[in-house]
Amino acid sequence: MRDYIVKFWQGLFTILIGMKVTFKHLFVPAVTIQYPSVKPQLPERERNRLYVNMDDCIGCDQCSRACPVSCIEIETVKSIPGEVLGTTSNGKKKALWVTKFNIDFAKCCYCQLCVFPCPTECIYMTDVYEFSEFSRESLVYDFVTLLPEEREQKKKNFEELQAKKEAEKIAAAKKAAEEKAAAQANKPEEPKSDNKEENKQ
Amino acid sequence: MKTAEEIFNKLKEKFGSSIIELKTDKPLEPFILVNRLEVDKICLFLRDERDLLFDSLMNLSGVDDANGEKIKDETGLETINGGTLSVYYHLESTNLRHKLTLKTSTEREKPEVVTVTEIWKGANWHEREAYDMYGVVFLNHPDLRRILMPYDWEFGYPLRKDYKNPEFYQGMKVPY
Amino acid sequence: MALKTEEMVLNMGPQHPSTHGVLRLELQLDGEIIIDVVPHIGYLHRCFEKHCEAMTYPQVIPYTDRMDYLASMYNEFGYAVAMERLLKIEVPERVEYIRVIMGELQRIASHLVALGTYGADIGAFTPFLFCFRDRERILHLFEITCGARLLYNYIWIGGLSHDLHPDFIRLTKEFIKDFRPNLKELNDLLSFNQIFIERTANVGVLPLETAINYGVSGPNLRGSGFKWDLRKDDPYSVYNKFDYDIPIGTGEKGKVGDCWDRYFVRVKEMEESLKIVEQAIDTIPDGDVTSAIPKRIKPPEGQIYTRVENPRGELGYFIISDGSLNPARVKVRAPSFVTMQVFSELCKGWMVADVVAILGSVDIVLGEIDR
Amino acid sequence: MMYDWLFSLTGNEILAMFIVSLLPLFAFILPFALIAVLAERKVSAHMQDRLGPMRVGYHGILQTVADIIKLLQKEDLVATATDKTLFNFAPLLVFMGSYAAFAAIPFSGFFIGSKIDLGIIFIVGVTGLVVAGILMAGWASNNKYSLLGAMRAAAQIISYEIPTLLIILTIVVLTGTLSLYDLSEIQTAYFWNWLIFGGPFFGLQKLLLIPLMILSCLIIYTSTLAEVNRTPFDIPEAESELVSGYHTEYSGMKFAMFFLAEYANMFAVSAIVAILFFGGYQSPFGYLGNSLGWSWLVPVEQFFWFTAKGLFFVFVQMWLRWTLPRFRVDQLMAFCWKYLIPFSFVILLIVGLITLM
Repeated sequence: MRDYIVKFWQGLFTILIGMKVTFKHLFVPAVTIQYPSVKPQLPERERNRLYVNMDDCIGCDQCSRACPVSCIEIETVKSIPGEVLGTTSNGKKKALWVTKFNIDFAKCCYCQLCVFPCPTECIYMTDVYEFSEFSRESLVYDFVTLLPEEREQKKKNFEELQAKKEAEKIAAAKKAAEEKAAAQANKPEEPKSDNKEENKQ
Repeated sequence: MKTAEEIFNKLKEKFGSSIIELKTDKPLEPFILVNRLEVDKICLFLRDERDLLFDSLMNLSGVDDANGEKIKDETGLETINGGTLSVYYHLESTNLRHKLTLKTSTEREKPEVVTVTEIWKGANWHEREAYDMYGVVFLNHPDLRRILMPYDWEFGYPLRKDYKNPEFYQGMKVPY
Repeated sequence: MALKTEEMVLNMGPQHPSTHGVLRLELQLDGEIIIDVVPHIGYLHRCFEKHCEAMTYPQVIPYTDRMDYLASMYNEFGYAVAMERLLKIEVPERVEYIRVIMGELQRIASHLVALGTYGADIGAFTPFLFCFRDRERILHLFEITCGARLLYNYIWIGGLSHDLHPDFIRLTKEFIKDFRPNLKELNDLLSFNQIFIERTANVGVLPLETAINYGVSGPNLRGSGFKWDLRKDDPYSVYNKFDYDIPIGTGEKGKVGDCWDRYFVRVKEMEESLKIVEQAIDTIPDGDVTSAIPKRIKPPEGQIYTRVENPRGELGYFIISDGSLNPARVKVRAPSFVTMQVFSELCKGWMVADVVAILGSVDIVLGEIDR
Repeated sequence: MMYDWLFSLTGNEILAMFIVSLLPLFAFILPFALIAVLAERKVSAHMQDRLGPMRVGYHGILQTVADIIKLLQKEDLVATATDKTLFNFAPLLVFMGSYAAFAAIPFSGFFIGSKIDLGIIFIVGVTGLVVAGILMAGWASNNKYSLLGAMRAAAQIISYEIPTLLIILTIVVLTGTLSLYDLSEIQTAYFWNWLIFGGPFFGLQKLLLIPLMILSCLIIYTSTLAEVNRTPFDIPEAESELVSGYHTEYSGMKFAMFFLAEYANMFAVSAIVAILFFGGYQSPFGYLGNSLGWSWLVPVEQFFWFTAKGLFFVFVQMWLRWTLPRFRVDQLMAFCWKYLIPFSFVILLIVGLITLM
């Protein structure tokens, strides 16, 4: 019988305490913000969308190797000796044309593993988080600064260079073969000519 | 508080042949190689022995040692046959505060290990997961079904090194 | 002739407001009383272990975050401790202190989620929002330090990705000062409320022997009255430098090991974690956090099993390396996976409303169960 | 009163009766529902340190209008396996049950539906219809969760009607009348004549009655709370277990009907508590109209006081909803049969003795 009354009284008492707490909170100012009109102020180390500063990118492929979900695709083309590609901000001379640099933000897991290995710190994370799209394909960002024709142009240049090099190599090889052949051909003549000289003396 | 050697010697004179050897060459923890069909008797002894009292099974994990000979077929996918699948038991005694690692290995084609669910009921789902992922059949296990993969997944055992993803699973393309 | 009652099978299906994720419970009901519970898991299986075999060692860390997504800082902590023992790396003192601070803050945040959703399951919606308001402060602390709110990739093998933010210390002190009265308020509102006690005391009692036999760990084991905490019983990192005690279930409101005990152990644990964070904040040494991070991680051939005290229990990492850049096998012993086995034994004989209460008190996360 | 005035105005019986029966609906319940839905969301928001609806209209004023428009244009889903007739009729029955109660509630001296002298028993009887409606809804939607919810709702409402009736009996024993109008008239002139402070009696009798009346007010408030399925007794639509009980399958206008019925019931219940214990439409400190001599002002003041008390009790219901967790079904029954009913029997006995004194 005793705990029957104690339970009733305790129930009533704890309910009133609970109500006191919620009533007190009627006058506490709200902690929520009205999102679209009031944007949250994000800290500067925020990790949202990646940005690649293509001027500094030397196409070294470190970031795509470090990415756990392999969402960065890079293709580079060697530059022709004559061309000048400019230097990165910290003075490193660039040698590769980057013809393809895609980051697929549908796959990216925003883990920042690609930012640390970059030698020229050209890839870093901005605090832009509102970039939703209607189709997955449009989430694949292309960062290359060359126009499509220029990319083809670079590839063609490089192929020509390759072709020229092959041609030269073949030519050099042919020449070397001819000389060898020629060398054997005139080797038999030389001994004759030596005899004549000896005879003349 | 007993070290692995003492426990090994204790087991050796109790079970003799079924305790194969104590491996301490690989770094960190030594483990005891045990015959796969005697596991439950050994574990029951380990649990009930007065000065061992291994009363909780921390972890039971299947491992594909991938030590069979690899055959590369034309598309570059390799299938391993021969070699062993092994099951590691990490035991622990909560009141004597010591730990032990057991290992049993079975051949790859017909992997069979005796279940320890009667000794530690916690092993039930761990064994089902080892079966689901590696195909190690645990003899007289209460209900040996797949646990993480869909119940009707008949394209082999995913965590094996030579596992190939099926093209379609019930009409759905698997690799997207 | 006994009245023939037909059992009703009720599916508390994968999409259900109170199953804490995608878990399907098949309940055999006799009226409202439960005869048997068959949990079906696997809906959130993302082949974590298969991924690990294709990743290099540092790349596994973002994957460990996604296992127990409510306490991902502690998953990384466990993986880092395991790898450092395998590679025998000595980590600078400052890194250990920061890891302890971050781990304990993550424990508070994870317990706040557990307690908040537990209140919402039982029906009290306001404590849920109070808990999430306080948790927001912790997430802000994490955000200013490493940039992310939930999945951090902050603790690396051998160090940290960033050092502490300049005003991290000040904000943490403010948080601790504000959080204590809030904790007391939560107690008034929920813990000692007679209806809450009525719903949770003596419900779903977990006896100690079955708990140990099943390998249950963490707050659920401590709720059954067993003083077992890996931070003290299997020490790692610098936990031995702080003094804190381990709260256990005392059967204050009902039998030892009932839902209320498990709930109240988590509330007291939050107070202990506050103490640890306070002590760690005051005595944090200086130093460089990225000095001990190895450039290329190629561990010697071997295997290691390490366990840490995750907010949900004993999180174990069993790593086998075959000397190459990628781990040969990473097996994770998830505390919720083990707790889920005990669940069907806990629920027998109780009512449908109690299944929700017991599931809330056991505090499982499906990301960890399905891996 | 109002019926006679309208009859004298229009001269046609049916028209007057028609207007009188529709007036509470359009003049009071719909506006009240508009305000109550918004108030519930605002009160719960501020209790939880957030702002609640802020976008529709200034500070979310038009939120309920937006809700109604949404519900109107929502597709009215009817699952194939449901029992069509019951499924469609259930929300009507539930709303009928709670709306009929307003016929006998005296909003003010002048503004009363019908001054039947069995007022309170009529209300309790009519709210019994709600149980039938809920059972119909639960059974017709052919879904395990709603069936469970409906079973629980039926058991809960029926068993909580007993303490309500017992407390009403004590009031009737005390005041001798069943009609709500006379009950309000008895508690006139200043608040210490209200029944909660012992009613219009004198000396020792009043002093003895005060604690009993406070306790019985508590009991009737909790039991009517349970009849309306409000927390801590909202088990039939317990979100965390039964998804949302008997109105899981409903959508669109039918769901709005359930919603409206719930709020109408909420006000009806708090009106009953206000009338029984807090002097219905009597003002606590005299009427401005009398002192100023404008006799037409008195009914308006009475209407104001009546709605003020009703709204206060509705606020307390909302306040309870966002503070307390939910009972379990068997605890709910135990609470009713082991606590409320014995207490109300004891009170009935003691009050009976006091009135004999």
